[in-house]
Amino acid sequence: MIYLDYAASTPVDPAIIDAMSAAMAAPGNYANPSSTHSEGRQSIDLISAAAERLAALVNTSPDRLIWTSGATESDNLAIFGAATYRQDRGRHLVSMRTEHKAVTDPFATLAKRGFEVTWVDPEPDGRVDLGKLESVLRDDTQLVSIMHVNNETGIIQDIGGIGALCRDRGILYHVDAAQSCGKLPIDLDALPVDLMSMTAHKFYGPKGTGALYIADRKGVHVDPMLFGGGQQRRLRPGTLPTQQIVGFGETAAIAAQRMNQDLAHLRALRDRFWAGIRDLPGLVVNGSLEHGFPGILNVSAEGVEGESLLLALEPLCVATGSACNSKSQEPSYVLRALGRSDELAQSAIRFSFGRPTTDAEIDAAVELYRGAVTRLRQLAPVAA
Amino acid sequence: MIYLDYAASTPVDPAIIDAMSAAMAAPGNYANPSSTHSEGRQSIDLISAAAERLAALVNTSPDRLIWTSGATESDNLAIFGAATYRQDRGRHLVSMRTEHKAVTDPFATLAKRGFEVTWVDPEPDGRVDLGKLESVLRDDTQLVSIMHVNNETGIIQDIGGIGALCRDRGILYHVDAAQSCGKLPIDLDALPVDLMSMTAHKFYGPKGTGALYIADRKGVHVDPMLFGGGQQRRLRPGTLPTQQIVGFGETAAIAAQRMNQDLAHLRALRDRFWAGIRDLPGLVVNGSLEHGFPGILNVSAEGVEGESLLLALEPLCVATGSACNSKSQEPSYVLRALGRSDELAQSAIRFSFGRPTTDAEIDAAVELYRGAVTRLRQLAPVAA
Amino acid sequence: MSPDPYSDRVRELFARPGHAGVLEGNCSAAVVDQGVKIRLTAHVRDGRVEAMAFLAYGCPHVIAAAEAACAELEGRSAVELLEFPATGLMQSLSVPVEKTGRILVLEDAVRSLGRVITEMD
Amino acid sequence: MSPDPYSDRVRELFARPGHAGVLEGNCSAAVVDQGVKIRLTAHVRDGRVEAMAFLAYGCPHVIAAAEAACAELEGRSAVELLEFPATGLMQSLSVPVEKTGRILVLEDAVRSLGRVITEMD
Ligand SMILES: Cc1ncc(COP(=O)(O)O)c(C=O)c1O
Ligand SMILES: Cc1ncc(COP(=O)(O)O)c(C=O)c1O
Repeated sequence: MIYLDYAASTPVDPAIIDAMSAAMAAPGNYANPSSTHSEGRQSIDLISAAAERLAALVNTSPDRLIWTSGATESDNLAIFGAATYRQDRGRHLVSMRTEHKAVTDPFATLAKRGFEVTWVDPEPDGRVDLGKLESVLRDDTQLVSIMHVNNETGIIQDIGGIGALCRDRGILYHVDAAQSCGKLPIDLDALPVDLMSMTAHKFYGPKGTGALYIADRKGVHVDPMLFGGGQQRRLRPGTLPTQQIVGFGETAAIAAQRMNQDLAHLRALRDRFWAGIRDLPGLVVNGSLEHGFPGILNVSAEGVEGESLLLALEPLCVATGSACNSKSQEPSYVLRALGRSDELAQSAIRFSFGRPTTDAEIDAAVELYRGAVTRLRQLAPVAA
Repeated sequence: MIYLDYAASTPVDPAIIDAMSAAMAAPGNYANPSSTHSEGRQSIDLISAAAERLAALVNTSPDRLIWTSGATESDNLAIFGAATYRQDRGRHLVSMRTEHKAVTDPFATLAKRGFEVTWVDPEPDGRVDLGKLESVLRDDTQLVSIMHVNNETGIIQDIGGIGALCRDRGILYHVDAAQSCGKLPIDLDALPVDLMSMTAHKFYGPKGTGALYIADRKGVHVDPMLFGGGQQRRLRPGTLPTQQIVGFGETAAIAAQRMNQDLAHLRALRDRFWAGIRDLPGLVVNGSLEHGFPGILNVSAEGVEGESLLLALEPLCVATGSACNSKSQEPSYVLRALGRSDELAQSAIRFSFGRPTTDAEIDAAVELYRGAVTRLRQLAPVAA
Repeated sequence: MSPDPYSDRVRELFARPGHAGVLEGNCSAAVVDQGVKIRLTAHVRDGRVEAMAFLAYGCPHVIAAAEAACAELEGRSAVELLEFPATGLMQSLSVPVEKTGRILVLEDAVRSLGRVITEMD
Repeated sequence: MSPDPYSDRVRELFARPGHAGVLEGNCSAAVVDQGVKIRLTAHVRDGRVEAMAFLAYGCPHVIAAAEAACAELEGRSAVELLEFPATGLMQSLSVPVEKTGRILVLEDAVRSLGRVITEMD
């Protein structure tokens, strides 16, 4: 097994597992953080410390963070919450079809509930053109949601530039940072971003724990989606899962320390991999090497069917389409939005690299990919 | 520290922590369960096995269970989801003011959105009178939500009887079983229950993982609250948190084995505690010993102020009101709904016992409680 | 760090309220308000409080404040009781704002006691 | 257990398709449909298929089915090709229902080849 699917999920760092175990078993730590007794306060302290660590990673203050069950919930809370909170001012929303389903589906649902959604078309490499974006912003636009790093192509959007356009017009800007949090520098104090979704399991933390950043700025607020005990200033009730949050905090602390080293490692891996396959004819990079996050390389191969390619690549674990819809047989809607033909989109493989990835794994992947593409092309009626 | 707050949360069994650790670190287990490759399928297998175990605990089939982030989310999904799914048939809903906030708050919110909510008054011990309930059911009633075991008083509702009334009339019945799942026998195959909320952290499992049971019956369905990747038949998207679900499964398996033993243990503890304090004058049991879950004993003491009582009881960790609102200074809304005066409600202490509780702890708690009540009464201007 | 809601001083006063009780005599005042009940009694000589005791039903801050007030006011004159401000106690005991009303009940009781003493003169 | 989407037999046929390639000769048929492309070629003697080969662009089930069909049909007559039902392959390879259409493309190609052979007679 060679795992090159780190954009889908990651192994949890042993230090993080230890911290989580202690948060579940050590006397006091397991108490309900809503309780007033000393044991409950001990749990709150663990949670506060985790908030400090995540806040430090993205340079904001801990009280700006709401804990959620993952980026899917953060995206939903941000989008539904901001849209309904501001619906009296206007009902126009802006996003892109290349966003994750956890963003496009809430917008599609809002469109059925009387909101108007404008989908901005991406440039061929997947980035948004700021001029095009500017041209669709209106007086009644309330929310723009455009992600940081795309989960399929790795393309990096200019969130500073997008945010500036929004802030000038009093429009809220939400960023799905599920794929960038802990991997690229993020300075929320400096960025014109109002809402940001994060999740731990994409950077060596536990699955099922996310956060939503809500800027401390007039007009920035979300209506809650869940109602219950008054936890988290009523924005997101439910017993706080101490061990999950402790794990997220530890994840953030490790990421803050390792970010530069991680990035250099990923860049070296990605370049080694690309150097190993680039001379194959008929390859198309989905996204761009220049503007892409180096942890992801998405490549289509002309004349090769995707599902067969995936099987021929075994024991390589990689993805076609994004993890969340890799079960469906349909070509990725993201790649189609980039203008790929069905056939080319079908042949796309997302290679994603991680901390544990080695040069030897890259070399083995190169060999497997070259072999599989060559063999399947020989097998196909119309050779490339 | 003597922890008698097991109704708020519980320590996680070491076997469960081990299973969760393995689900985060062992090769393959950490893969995204949405991925098609062998590693992803390994994660799905872990999740399926957990579903089997939880399903066995409550005697249903695994495909009837939706994973959530806890009972708060399960309650919200059940109530909002069923109310909106069936709103074209009618907009009348029924519940009780003694429910957890995760039930009363969604209903209060629905009341603001054009639904009509009838709150049935409890009998003095907290149970619902079936005749009274029947009298409020109407042709346009769509949903009844009445919990199994009350989190403050431990009172057990006759969910079979309530469900039968609902089923006769084609009304959906939702049960918040956060306090009973894994502690009392539940046979969903036999019970006329349509929706049931469960959570792991109340019976020695991890915090932040819950489930919603949805009966396989015509007309039983919920509209989703979150939108995104198509996980869980679109009812609840988001990357499934393998380690949390594995932990929940292990929790269920242990509970199934230990239930009778646990119940006998709790009954012995509760009886020992009550025998130790019952001769104090002016004590009032909130709930009832006869119809209560033996893991919870809620007692008010006339002439004693609750917050001072809590402090005087240190190092005993217990709750006033429910865990979720134990920070608020207001007397419990549940006890007020039972007809307690503010003063009597204020003095209520919820003692809740667990697997690790010992006779020695009970004896120490008896001594602390007797001492504290006696001292505070001596300190008060109007002696009892 | 999430703070302990009770300072060490509050815990100490609550645990060992040396002035709890009733002093026999005819100087006494009682106030019931805001869910708080306070009864103060005093030995008075030459218009000065020689000894003072309290009974209280209320939260730990109320009990601690009553104990602190008794200790502080022994030796004071009726006039000083009449002008007794609770602000000092609120600060020294770090009473949370939402409990201000309850400490004002204690202030009330002290002032009532002051009036009782004055009227007896 | 969540099943492997590919049976051992599909994996085996996909990994080692002994009939992959092109047989020189004039018996050939090609079909493109449903995103699947199949080309079949055969050596025919006395109206019987002596040898058969395939080229295919498609999912693993399509490739495995093409390989299995070639192996199965060697030695058969044109008539048998004309009546070739894909149902047997769908069963023996446990082809998921949603892929039925793709296997019918293979059936089409086999029948076309049968027609080509018949017309050549
Ligand atoms: C860009 C993006 N947004 C949202 C999500 C959803 O995150 P989660 O699995 O934490 O719900 C993912 C990952 O699946 C993602 O890649
Ligand atoms: C009866 C009841 N319902 C719901 C909840 C909420 O559960 P969770 O903490 O899993 O969100 C609790 C516990 O806090 C409870 O006791």
